[in-house]
Amino acid sequence: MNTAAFLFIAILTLAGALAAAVLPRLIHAALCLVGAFLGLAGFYFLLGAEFVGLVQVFVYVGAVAVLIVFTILLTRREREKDHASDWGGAVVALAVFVGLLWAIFQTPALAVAAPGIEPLTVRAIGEVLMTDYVWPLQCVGVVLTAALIGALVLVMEEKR
Amino acid sequence: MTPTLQLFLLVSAALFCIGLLAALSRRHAIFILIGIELMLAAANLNFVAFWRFDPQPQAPTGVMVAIFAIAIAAAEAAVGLALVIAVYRHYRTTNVDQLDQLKG
Amino acid sequence: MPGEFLDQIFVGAKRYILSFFVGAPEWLVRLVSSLITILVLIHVFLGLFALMSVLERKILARIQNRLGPNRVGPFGLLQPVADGIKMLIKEDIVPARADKVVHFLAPIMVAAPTILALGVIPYGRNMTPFAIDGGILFFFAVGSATELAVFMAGWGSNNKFSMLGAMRAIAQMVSYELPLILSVLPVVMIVGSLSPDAIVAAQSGYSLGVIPHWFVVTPWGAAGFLLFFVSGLVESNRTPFDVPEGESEIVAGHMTEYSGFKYATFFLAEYFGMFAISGLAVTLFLGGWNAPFAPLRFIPSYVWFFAKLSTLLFVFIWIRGTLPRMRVDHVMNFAWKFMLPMAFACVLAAAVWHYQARRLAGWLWSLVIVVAVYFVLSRLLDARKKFAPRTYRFAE
Amino acid sequence: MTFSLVPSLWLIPAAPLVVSLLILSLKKSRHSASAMLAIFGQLVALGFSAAAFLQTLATPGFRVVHNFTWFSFGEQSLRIGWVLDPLTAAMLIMITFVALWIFVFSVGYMAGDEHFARFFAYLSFFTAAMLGVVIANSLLLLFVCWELVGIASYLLIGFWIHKPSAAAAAKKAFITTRIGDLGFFVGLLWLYGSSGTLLFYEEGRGCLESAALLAIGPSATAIALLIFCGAVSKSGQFPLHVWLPDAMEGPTPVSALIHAATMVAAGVFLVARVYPLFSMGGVVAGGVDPGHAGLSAAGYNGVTPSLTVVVWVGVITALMASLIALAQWDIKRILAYSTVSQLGLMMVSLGVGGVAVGVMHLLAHGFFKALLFLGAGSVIHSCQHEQDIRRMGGLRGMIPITLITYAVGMMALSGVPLFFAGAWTKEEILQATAHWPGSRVPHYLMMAGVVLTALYMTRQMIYVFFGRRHAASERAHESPRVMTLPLIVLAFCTIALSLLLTPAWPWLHEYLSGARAHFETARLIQPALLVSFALVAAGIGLGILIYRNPTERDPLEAAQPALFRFLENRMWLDEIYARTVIAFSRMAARLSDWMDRHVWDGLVRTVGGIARLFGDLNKGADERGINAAVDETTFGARDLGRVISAAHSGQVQTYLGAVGVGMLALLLLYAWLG
Amino acid sequence: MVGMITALILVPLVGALCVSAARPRQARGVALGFNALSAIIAFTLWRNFDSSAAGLQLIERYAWIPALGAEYLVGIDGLSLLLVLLTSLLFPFALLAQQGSRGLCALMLVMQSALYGTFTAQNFVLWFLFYEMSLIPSFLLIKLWGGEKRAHAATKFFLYTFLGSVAMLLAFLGLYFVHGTFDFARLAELGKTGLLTSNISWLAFAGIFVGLAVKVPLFPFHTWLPDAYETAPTGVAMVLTGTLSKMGVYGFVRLLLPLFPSEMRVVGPWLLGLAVCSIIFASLAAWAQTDLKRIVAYLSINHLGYCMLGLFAITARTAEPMVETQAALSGVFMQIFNHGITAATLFYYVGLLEQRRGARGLDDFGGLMQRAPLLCGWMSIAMFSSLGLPGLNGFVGEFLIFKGSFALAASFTAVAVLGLLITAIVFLRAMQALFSGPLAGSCSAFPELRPKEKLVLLPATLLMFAIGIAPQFIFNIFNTTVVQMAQLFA
Repeated sequence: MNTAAFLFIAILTLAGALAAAVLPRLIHAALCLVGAFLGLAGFYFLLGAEFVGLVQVFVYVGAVAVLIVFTILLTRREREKDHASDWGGAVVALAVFVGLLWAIFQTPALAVAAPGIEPLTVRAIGEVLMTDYVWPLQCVGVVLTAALIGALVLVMEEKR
Repeated sequence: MTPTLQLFLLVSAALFCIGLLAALSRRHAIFILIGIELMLAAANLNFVAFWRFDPQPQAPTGVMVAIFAIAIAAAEAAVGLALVIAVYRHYRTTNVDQLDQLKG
Repeated sequence: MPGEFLDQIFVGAKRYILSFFVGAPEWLVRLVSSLITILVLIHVFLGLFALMSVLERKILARIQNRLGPNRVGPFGLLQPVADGIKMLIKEDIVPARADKVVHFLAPIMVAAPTILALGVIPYGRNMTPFAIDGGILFFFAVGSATELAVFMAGWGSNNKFSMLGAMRAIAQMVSYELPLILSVLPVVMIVGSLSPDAIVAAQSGYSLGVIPHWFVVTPWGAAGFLLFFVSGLVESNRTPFDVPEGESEIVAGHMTEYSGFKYATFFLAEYFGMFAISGLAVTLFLGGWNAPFAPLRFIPSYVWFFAKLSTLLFVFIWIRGTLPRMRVDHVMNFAWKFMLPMAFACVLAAAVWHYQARRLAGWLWSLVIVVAVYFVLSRLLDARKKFAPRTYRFAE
Repeated sequence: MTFSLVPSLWLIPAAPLVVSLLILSLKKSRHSASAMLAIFGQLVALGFSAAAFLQTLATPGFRVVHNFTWFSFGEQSLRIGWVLDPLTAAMLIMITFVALWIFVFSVGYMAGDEHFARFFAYLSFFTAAMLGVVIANSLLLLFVCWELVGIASYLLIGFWIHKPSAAAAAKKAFITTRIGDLGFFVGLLWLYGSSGTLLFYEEGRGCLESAALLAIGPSATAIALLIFCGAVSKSGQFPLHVWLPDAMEGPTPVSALIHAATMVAAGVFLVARVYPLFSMGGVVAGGVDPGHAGLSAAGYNGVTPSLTVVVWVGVITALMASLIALAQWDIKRILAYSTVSQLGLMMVSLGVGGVAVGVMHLLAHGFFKALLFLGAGSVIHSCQHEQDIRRMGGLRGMIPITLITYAVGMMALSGVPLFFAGAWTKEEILQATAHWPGSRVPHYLMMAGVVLTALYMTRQMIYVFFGRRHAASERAHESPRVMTLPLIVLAFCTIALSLLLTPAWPWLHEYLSGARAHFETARLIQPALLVSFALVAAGIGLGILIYRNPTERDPLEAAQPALFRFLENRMWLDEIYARTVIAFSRMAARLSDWMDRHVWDGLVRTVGGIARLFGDLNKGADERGINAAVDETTFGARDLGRVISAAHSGQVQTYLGAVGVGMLALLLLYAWLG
Repeated sequence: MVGMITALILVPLVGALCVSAARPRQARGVALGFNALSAIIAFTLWRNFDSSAAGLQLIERYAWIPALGAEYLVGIDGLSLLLVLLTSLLFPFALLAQQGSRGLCALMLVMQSALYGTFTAQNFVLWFLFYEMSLIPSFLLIKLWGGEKRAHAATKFFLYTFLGSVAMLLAFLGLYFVHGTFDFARLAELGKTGLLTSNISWLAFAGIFVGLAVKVPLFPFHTWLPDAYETAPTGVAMVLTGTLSKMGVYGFVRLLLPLFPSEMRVVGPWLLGLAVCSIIFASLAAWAQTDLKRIVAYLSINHLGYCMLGLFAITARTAEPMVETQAALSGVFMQIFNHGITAATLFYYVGLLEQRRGARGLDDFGGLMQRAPLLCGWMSIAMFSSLGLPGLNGFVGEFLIFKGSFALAASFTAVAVLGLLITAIVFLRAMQALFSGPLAGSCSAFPELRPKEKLVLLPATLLMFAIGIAPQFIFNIFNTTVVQMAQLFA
């Protein structure tokens, strides 16, 4: 596994995420979020989960990001800038980060290198999905349908 | 030196806290959603990383969970954004500070 | 086989170049290999782009009973060179109130995914630039990034027309992405793989030596191909679905505020998108690089591929010269009310075809399903019965 | 003859039944079609009956049964079937033949009625049911058809449904007969329980055959009497005869059918059918095996308790009805009471052992009573539906055919000798009663009855056809051909039948009792015969003497007003019933209702009230004691809630922050735990 | 075919949900659709039912609350199947009787489900659950859609039957604490040797008896019935009389008789007396009514009295020939079915009259025969069927009941026969008042039977004739069960 690649991707991801969290302009934040997502997809590639990476790009970049910018467009009227102002939130977040760091460094078994594994093919995933995970799959289908309908109902204009 | 699990976890933790930061400190509803998406992504990264670094990798459980989580997150985003639009239509604002009708 | 050498000439050439790197570290070999592939790919398609731009103008002119460009070079074939020079030396105008970063990034973001998408298409035997296991998924994953780029263009320009165009573009692209992917689904289902190579391999046989096993010769495949092609038209914003850049309404849509090389990049991205979609259509439905008849197999595979690709591109141009622009609400209605159900019907028909052992009976049954659904849908959507009131969602 | 008609005997009732349904499904206005259909149905039935009859002629004592399972329940099965024997065959012929002509008559009589088609449907149904009674080889099947007869009579008596009196009469008929039917039903249950079968004949295993009869043993008397209840009600015997005169509310052809061929005959037929049961139990004299008694009981002198009851009921009925008939003014009512009295006569005959004679009288009566009723119908028709004989009079020249045929009927009924069917049978009944070992009293009373019959029939004839004309008879005219033709045919048959009934050649008698007939002139001249002739002559003569000048006020009334009123009002029987039985039942009904509303429901309400009282007590305690404490607690809780609710800012980020703090807390916990 | 009974129970419930979601105007259609579905399942059950085999069939058994000995145990024998079929027949009929709102249709479907459950459950807990489940919709149906005095009637109905249920529940809890099982079959097995010691046994017996007697109802526990039926809307009244009252009879056959044979024997004569009282007093009371619905209601008590007569006659005597027991049992089962059909049809007719005239007193009508002969004719058929005219369905059952019980308890039966007479009087009186005589002024515009109504009534009428003439197909359902039960009671 390539350390250079890892570093590059980690910087891309974290920078994108941080930008998404603190940039005053919503639209910039959303676009930076896309960068963070792309970085995450890179992580997945790096970890050998190509399929997840592709799905990540497909879903987040192709769908969620588009949804977000669309929503921004539709609710844009007010003010476009939003400066981060609540230091309390930042403090909590920082505290959690420190806590997590402490927990991660506290655990010794984590400093392991990746074992060599067979590449995970799409076919393997498909087979597991259709056998062991067929019920979750169906449930997710139902959830997605419900979400689709729910979202439609929510944004449907009230009849006058 | 190759990246260890610890590194991935660090990235994940950072990602999570950035998400938390976004969700806590911003006033615009969409930022909160962005923060939540980031936190979910961090969790996903954890799943996949743990799967990859499992000493005896067998069934791709972590991958599966990640895939399902992505699907659910997409649904969550759709509904959440729809809510934002609905709220905006009704209150003409997306500032969550002003959306406090539910206070006790 | 006499054609073997000719067929594998490019592969052999690459191998020959790589043979100089024997002994080099592996990552270097891979890097060089990739670089070679990328360079060749980009240049081939840039050439094709140039050719295409002039040919389009010529063909359109022919359709409109004109001559078209004929001043620069023989038959005007050097016209793209002139155009290129013009584009490069034009002033790059950035609006004062534009979101500069976004405005700058948008053309790049538009072009990059289309080039990426070209990377997974098998252009000939052993000529897949990047043979990813989930190639089809990759194609659509990167393809979906285009929408975001279009949005960036619209937003970054800070222009009313740009924004409207971008919103229209996103709306119709999102809508047609569903039928696009769903019409691919039967193929993936039947082949059982997301790999383009496997899909091409699955279409390699012949019945009676003359009928190729292309999916387009099955009823579901034919219907799916049409759906795919129509969706592809929309995805690449081509007539009759060019509402996002309809010059009579909103100047040039999201490209309004671009000029010079940035504009050329958009132009390039559009053509590359067309190539990618057509290439995928060829791969999925038209048998990829396979020859149409068994005896014609001696002709190199990439020739066949590009022949088919050219045919499709010609159809693109032909349609542009023939059909008027559609109304925006019709475009959307068409996606949700016709394309989507038809795509589902194709999935069903493919399943029936498969479970009837892919014989004649299955063929007929799937024909029945497709035709029946078509008739039902067309009856239900018969526009002659009632004129729906116009609603312009994104032109308030 | 190898071909047996018996399995398809069901076709005989089925024909009119099907016809009835067909007519009901026709349009209301298809008058002629429905009439044709009905008559066709009768013709079919008659044809089959004739075929069946011919089959029974082949061997004396012919009896073939056809049994089958109706349904099976548990491990048992309920079997029903039909039987063909002389009794059945003779009845079939009589019913179908008489009914046929009544149908024909109705075509004229009912012409112009709005519900013409429905009338024929009902008539057909009526005959179908009666034919079912006749062919039944199972007491159950007989009961079923018996009830159907009842329902058909209900429909027909109440045919003119807009007349409240008709509706009341129909109801009365149905309920009165149902009272008897209950007895019948219980008898049937008892018989079924004790013999295990309801089939009459089944190769020695039927309930009328010796094995079963022996099994029944002493309870046979009770069973027979219970079954007799049914016969009493259907055949209008005292004390359940009250419905029969009221049944005159129906159209005249209905009366004819009820009184001649179908309903009332059913009772007598029933007794004749289950006669072995009656001859069982008590003293069996003469040593005749009851199982094979059949109808060969002429001169059979067994006196059983049940038969004694039959005799006395018959005697009372006959005499009472004759007396009442003497004081009636309605032309049909007189005939109705004459029917009652004749039925009583038949019962007596059966009771004293003259089964064949009784049945013969039934057959003969069927013919001439139909004739009389149709004649009366013709008279009524010609007098614009006037029924009071006081308003008629002097019709003799105006409706000659009716007069002649009516006279034939009247003479047959009165028992004018030699050429009229009734005479021979009546004489034989008298003879049978004379030989009854039980008592001589019935014999004498029957002789009185004969005189009375002749008397009231003479009275009627004189009032109707002779004397001065009245308002109703002024514009009288002869009925159309379609009505007179049946009269002529029936009159002819009445006379012809007498040939079959003469003692000289007792063909019918022997046929019924399963023996060969021999011609023997000597039997024509017997002292008893002369006595009965004399009685008839006395009756008629007396009648002519008394009623030679018909007046508004009956001569009898003039002589004995109280007695006359007593008779005219039918011995106050209806009133007595109304004051006693009916009033009592009404009261019981009201009492039940009252009990229901007040006593039983009151109990429930009391219980409920007590419960509510407890509830109220509880409520008081709650409000004063517990509630106050609870209130205080809740107020406290509410105030506390106000304080705490301040934490619920409604701001989603506050909550989210709390989640983050929670995570921190978890981490700390994790750290603390190591 | 496993799962069919469960499907049968669930389909109406799902239907109720769908109906609640449907548009008000389509509610009845949807409900009827689900009725059709459950009817199809019921008839499939019939097809799969082996009528020659004794015992329960198509059993489904799952563990439910093992700690309570409660398991999900459903199955059918002939009796259950008969009642399931009856329920399937009656509900569409009842729904067609009125324009039902959404809530009404949904509640009816819930009730249908409960009835299916009651008739198929073979474990007391499950049975009791369904038994009570039927109570709530019927209460609501009367309370919400009833006529005047509906609150009163509904409350009375509810409290009455509920108290009965409580008594029964207590009794069964007692049984459970002693024997540790709720399974009908096992309890019946134990019942042969006496379930409990004497005094407690009597208490348990009384509890169950009261619970069931209220439901049937048996004199003198019947006073809720006329009020409830009077106020209930037509369709509900049809269901109440057609199927709900059968739950009581069913309970007697399934619970009381097998579980307490010795107690039944001791009190048998008294119970016979009660049954006879039911028959006589109810019919007399019906005579005194002027409200058509009340008349039919009282006659319902009367007809169920015949069922009770047959049942008690069986248990009152021992060592009688099996013939009579079988006859009586067959008669009771037949009567259950017949009464369901006939009484429901009568209520339907009363509903029709009320709908046309706006009133339902005997005096409010007159001379209908002149305006609506078909209506009168068809209604007469139902009435004659109810008064036990041979050739129609009522006769077959009553004949067998009387046949069996006459041999077993002659004197009681002989008195009970009077009921037949009084019933006849009641009906003829009604017919006279309604159909004959001069046309009442208020009925001058009385409409004739409409084709749609004819279509609704035709199956019921045909069924009456079919059972009256060739009843074998009904007997086939339960013949084996009858034999088996007769042995059990012997």
